[in-house]
Amino acid sequence: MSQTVTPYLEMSQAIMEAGGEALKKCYQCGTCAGTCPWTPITDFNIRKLVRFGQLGLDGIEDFMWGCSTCKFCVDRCPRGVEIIDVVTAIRNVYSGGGMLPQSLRAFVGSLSARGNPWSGDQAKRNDWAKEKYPLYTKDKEYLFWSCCTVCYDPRNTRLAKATAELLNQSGLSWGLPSVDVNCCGESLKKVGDLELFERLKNNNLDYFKSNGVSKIITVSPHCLASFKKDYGDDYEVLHLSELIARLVKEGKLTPKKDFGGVKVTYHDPCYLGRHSGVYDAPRDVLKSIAGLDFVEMGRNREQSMCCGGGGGGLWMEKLKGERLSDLRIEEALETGASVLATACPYCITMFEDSVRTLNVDDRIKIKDVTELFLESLDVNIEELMAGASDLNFTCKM
Amino acid sequence: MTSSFKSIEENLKAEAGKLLESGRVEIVLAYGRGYDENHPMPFVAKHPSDVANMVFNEYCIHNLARYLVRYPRGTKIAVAVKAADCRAVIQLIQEEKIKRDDVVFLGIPVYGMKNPKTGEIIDSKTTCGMYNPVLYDVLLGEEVHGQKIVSPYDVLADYEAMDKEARWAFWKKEFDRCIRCYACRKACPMCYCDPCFIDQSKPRWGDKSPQSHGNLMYHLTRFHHLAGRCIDCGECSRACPVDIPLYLFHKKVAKECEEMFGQAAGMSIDDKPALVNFRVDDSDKILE
Amino acid sequence: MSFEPKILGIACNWCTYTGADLAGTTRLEYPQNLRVVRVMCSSRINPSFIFRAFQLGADGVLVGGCHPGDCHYNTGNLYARRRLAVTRKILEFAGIEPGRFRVEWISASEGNKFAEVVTEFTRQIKNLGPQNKFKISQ
Amino acid sequence: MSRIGVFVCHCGLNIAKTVRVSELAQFAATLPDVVVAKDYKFMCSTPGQEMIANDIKQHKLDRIIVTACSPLMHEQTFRKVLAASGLNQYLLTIVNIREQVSWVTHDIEEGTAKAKALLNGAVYRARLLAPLTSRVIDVNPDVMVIGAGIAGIQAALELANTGKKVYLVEKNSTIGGHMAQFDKTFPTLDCSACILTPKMDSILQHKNITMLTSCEVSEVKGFVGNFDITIRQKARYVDHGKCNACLACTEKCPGKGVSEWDEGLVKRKAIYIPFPQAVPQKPVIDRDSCTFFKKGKCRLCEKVCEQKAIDFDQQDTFIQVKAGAVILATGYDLMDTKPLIQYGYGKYPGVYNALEVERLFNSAGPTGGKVTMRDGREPQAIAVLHCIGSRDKNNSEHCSRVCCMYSLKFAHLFKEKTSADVYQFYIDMRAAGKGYEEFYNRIIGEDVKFIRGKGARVAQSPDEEGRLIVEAEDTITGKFIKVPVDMVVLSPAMVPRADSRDIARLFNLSTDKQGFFMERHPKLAPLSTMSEGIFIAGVCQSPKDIPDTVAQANGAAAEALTIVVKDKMELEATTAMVNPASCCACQNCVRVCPYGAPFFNESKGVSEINEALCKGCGLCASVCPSSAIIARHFTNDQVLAEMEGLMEF
Repeated sequence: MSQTVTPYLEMSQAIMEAGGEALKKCYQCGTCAGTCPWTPITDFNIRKLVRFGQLGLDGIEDFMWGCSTCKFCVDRCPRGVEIIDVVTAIRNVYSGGGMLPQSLRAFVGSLSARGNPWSGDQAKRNDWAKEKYPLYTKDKEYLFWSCCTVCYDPRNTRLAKATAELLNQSGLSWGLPSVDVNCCGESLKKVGDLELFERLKNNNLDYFKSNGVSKIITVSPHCLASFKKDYGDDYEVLHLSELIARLVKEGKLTPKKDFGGVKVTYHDPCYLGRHSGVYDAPRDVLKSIAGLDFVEMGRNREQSMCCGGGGGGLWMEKLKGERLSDLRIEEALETGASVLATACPYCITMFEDSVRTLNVDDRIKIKDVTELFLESLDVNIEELMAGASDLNFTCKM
Repeated sequence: MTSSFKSIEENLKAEAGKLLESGRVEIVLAYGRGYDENHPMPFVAKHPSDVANMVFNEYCIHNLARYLVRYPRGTKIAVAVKAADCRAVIQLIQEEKIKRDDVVFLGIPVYGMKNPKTGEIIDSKTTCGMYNPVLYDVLLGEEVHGQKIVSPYDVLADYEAMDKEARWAFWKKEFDRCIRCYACRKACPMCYCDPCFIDQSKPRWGDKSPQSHGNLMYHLTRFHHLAGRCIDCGECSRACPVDIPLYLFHKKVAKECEEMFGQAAGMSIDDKPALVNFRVDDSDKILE
Repeated sequence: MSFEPKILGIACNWCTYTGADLAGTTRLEYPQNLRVVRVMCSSRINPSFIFRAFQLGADGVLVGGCHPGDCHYNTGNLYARRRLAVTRKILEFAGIEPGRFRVEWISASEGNKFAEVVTEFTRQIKNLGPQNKFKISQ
Repeated sequence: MSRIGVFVCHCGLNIAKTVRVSELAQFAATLPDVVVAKDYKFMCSTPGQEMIANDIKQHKLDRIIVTACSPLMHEQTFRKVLAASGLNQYLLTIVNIREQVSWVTHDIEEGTAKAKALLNGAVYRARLLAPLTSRVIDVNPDVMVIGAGIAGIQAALELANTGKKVYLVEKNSTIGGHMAQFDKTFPTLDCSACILTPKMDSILQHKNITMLTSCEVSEVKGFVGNFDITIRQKARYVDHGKCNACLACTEKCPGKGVSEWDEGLVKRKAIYIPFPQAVPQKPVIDRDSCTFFKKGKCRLCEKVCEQKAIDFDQQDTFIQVKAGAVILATGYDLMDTKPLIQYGYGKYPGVYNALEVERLFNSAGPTGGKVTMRDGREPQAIAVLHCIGSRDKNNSEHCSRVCCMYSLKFAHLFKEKTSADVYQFYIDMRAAGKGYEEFYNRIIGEDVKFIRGKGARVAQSPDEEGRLIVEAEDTITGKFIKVPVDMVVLSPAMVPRADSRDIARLFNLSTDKQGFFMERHPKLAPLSTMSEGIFIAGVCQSPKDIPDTVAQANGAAAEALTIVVKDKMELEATTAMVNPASCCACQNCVRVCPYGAPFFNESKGVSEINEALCKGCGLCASVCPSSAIIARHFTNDQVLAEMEGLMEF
């Protein structure tokens, strides 16, 4: 690549029109790159990406896919640049010209054909429920939005079942969405396909409006952030951990089983913590379980390290040594915990991968807060979880 | 009615006589015989002998507080005050028009007063609806308890529910009927300005002739001048020859002031009138 | 020709009027329907001015003063806040759309806020259309 | 009938570009009572002013309307023109068709239409203008300076040298401010004490200066030329009259308090002087760390003091001071960097902020000038992080201007006093003052490593005990850089004093978003404020270095002098008066006036207004129900007339 470049301002104009307006506020101070968890371990450099965007320089395509939208840089940017919107805009402008990486082609194709990223059959969306749980109707109070990942990915169907069971136990009136809904589109938008995102969003909005949905519970922080930010503000959206924390405080749900001193540490998913500001609810749920010895990791709450799954990262190949989830597992092991709890299906998937590739799956288990809470309610887990597996789609074993 | 009008009349005479004899007060403001039984009139007793022709019945609706400001400052006056009138006197004390120790409150707990014009019972629809005086030196009867307490602002509900155009039409029709006789200003104990702003010509706030925009300026500005001061005694509406329901607008302004500033007019002598006072943390919401 | 409202602005000399000047020196653009009367303090505004303004045919009245606590005369705007709030309630009860009378705290350094408020208020008055309730028709 | 002259200004193209000025003048000529209507290129120029003066004489005009820029710009200029041509200066109205018309629209139709409406309103108002005579009051010749840092000291000396009496009020127990804490000053590396203590000493010796240390302003009354300020003298429990500064008490005292002067790096006695060259060099007792006040026994200092100067039951006293002008020079604090968890200030002992490092360098400081860390080690590698909290939307949006330069000074001093490697993490090196760039080159020459990238995180080094790692992106190479160091120095944002908003409220000033005092005009009047007679100097107005602060201090002293040098002063005549015939004795005016100007005359039974105290806000006029109060120049009928004129078109 020759060392001489000329500014190609039409490109930077296109990026700004696609939502990257804020990139002109950046004065290249380097805080974002200094904060970004990817800079130390990959050649991705967010500041350079924004710089290329400012002048529309070519060569941007090589490293525009390294961002997992963990929002660390946005929180620290002294100019208040919405860097994630810039990354999304750049990807929108460039992915139009067929620059989509190989691993994301299947992801986008499945979403546009089947409405979910896992090439799962649309009709089989609720099969995990085996008709045990009610569908949402107008008279019900809560819609439990089952995210595609917990519907199709075998490992994550455990989350769907655990959530459904908890909602039953809590006595709230709730229901599942019908099969003609599709993915909330959060990752798709961050990958840059804004047009397809609009189509998916409007389909969901039609479902919400025709069924009089007002209160939504999500198990995935990605759906939570997407509904709150892009679906208008006439829906009250809660993450499941917030609901459980409230129910525990109101005494409607109380853990019974004593965990006998098992050491558990908690990983704040970026979309639950930094994007949605929910830090304490999952911790309160864990601390409400007797015999659970809770320990914090070094980088927690606002400084939590990203698992790498956001912004399409779940569907992208990462070279060995360039995976944040591996680093996070090592950090968890250092605390001496035997269980790494988190509250997001993407993180569960990434960590289950890393635990196996580092083959430490015997020293640390990956559990969602919902699963742990369900175990504390002495519900017959095996019978409930029949059919789910420990491995998820992307497992390399 | 716990103590009858008659017994109140007796107590009134007795008290007035005692006060005049002891020289504690120079005059006593009460009610005297009008041209017939149903139309008593305000009455000023200067000597113990005048006390005889005092009277008290269900038609003694006048608010005697308005006469307090017509005497030179510092004259010792006893005044017969019903619940609403008593709040008017307190408001005058707040505004330092009269001093607390120059006034003797002859409190009259009462209900079932009748409007001499229409004969109807006067209740919280056109007045503050209180039965017992807030403050008194002598109580001329037993306190009234057990009566139904109705908020004086309930009557506003359907006017507030009206849509703007209808409400404007209603008030335009009402204000157009005003003949600018200023009886309402005369009847009001709080309206002691002489000359009133509307009488002035430099500046000419509003036309003097009784047509719509002159009337509008007069009434709206008067409503503002009484904001936080009107004690909802209803005298202005009863005094109006063309029966304009002024009490409605006064009630609305009084209700808003109570909500915004957390203080009703004339309830305690150490309050400061709402519109010459402020709280640093008054919320800006009141301006939205 | 679309309806061009006449809006009366009453601005306090120390804050809002200076803010308006700042909007000028920074060349911000805003619609020209506003005609400003300069007074020394927002507390100088007599409620009857507002009633008279509507009688003179103003389609909207915008009052500008210093932020509470910033008043050049310490407590002027704190009294004004209460008096103008009562004025608003009287206008509303009499039947004037509440959107026609607006009070804004704009400081001397908020030139852009002044421009935004004027633009937004002009648009709001345009939607409400001409005010001919209080208006004295010659 | 009045004879009005209308003069429309082109202001070059500023107005003429979007307002048809000649059409405006012709329109003015058609309005009733307008006798003369002209337009001219520059009304505020001398020929413009002469045109008005001639027309007044020639056409016997008795009202003048100048249609040009904002009254806040040239109302005074044109008032003087009227006064010079024998017309009362208040018979003038300014129509603002530049800032509020021509500069805010591009549509010449719209601009001209609005200008006509504004002009019409002005004519209605001009007809009702009344001549007013401005009042003259005597001026108190003394000046009060609040804050005795370098700004306050400089201003006080300048004023005192002109023979004026100065009251210098300082909250701390010594004068000197932050500058006295420094060891060296950039760019000349002058020793701070060498250039400051002589000035502090001349303050002490100066017969015209009354030094009021450990004092705070508690109340401000009055107005320009006649301020009446109450000063609270905080109890020092030592009678400075008797004390001869032998300082024996400070040796004996067992009390242990955190030394604020040394930024908490070291303890100090309960009875103490902050630093050896403190002025006044007399100790004060700190209640919180004095064992007598805490447990009721000890009183060692009392026993030791031959002068019997210790007085434990001393109370706060109040001093009443009259002054003609006030200069605020209250200085700044450094932002508390603890909330920025990524830098670990307060968590890692190796992280220091700038003032702590200044004390480390200072020979009178906690380490006697030796650079040793909290754990006693001498650092081998030091990182200085710029822009911590500055230029940052989430904290202080402004650039604090001096951190680049003092960070370079630190680098030099570190290189001189230790053998450490020094790294500077910066975004832009701002060295714009006289001799600053040369200083920057000198520091580069001293082998200081510059990394262009804002410090992102300070973490503990996982392998080496007690060492820190500074993480950042070296934006020049685009590499993520981890620099192992022993000591991290943060250059935090300069922010106003914590109580700057209360002082602003006391003196009726407004502050900007951060809390710095607002000047009357950022370019043309940076030292005066919206409150007449109150001036500001130094960092309390916005961050700046010592040379600019001293320049501002001299400027503020000069501006204060313009007031106190005259013994008489002309006050605005736009005060209020009561028309006794209409007054209904409701006393609303007496209740609302913030200055207590109206009072109730019991004998006459009406209110009256003391015009010396009245500031002309008009609040009493609007609360008066019978409109008995006339707010001169803004009377009810003048405002109503202007409104009518504005709404006519």
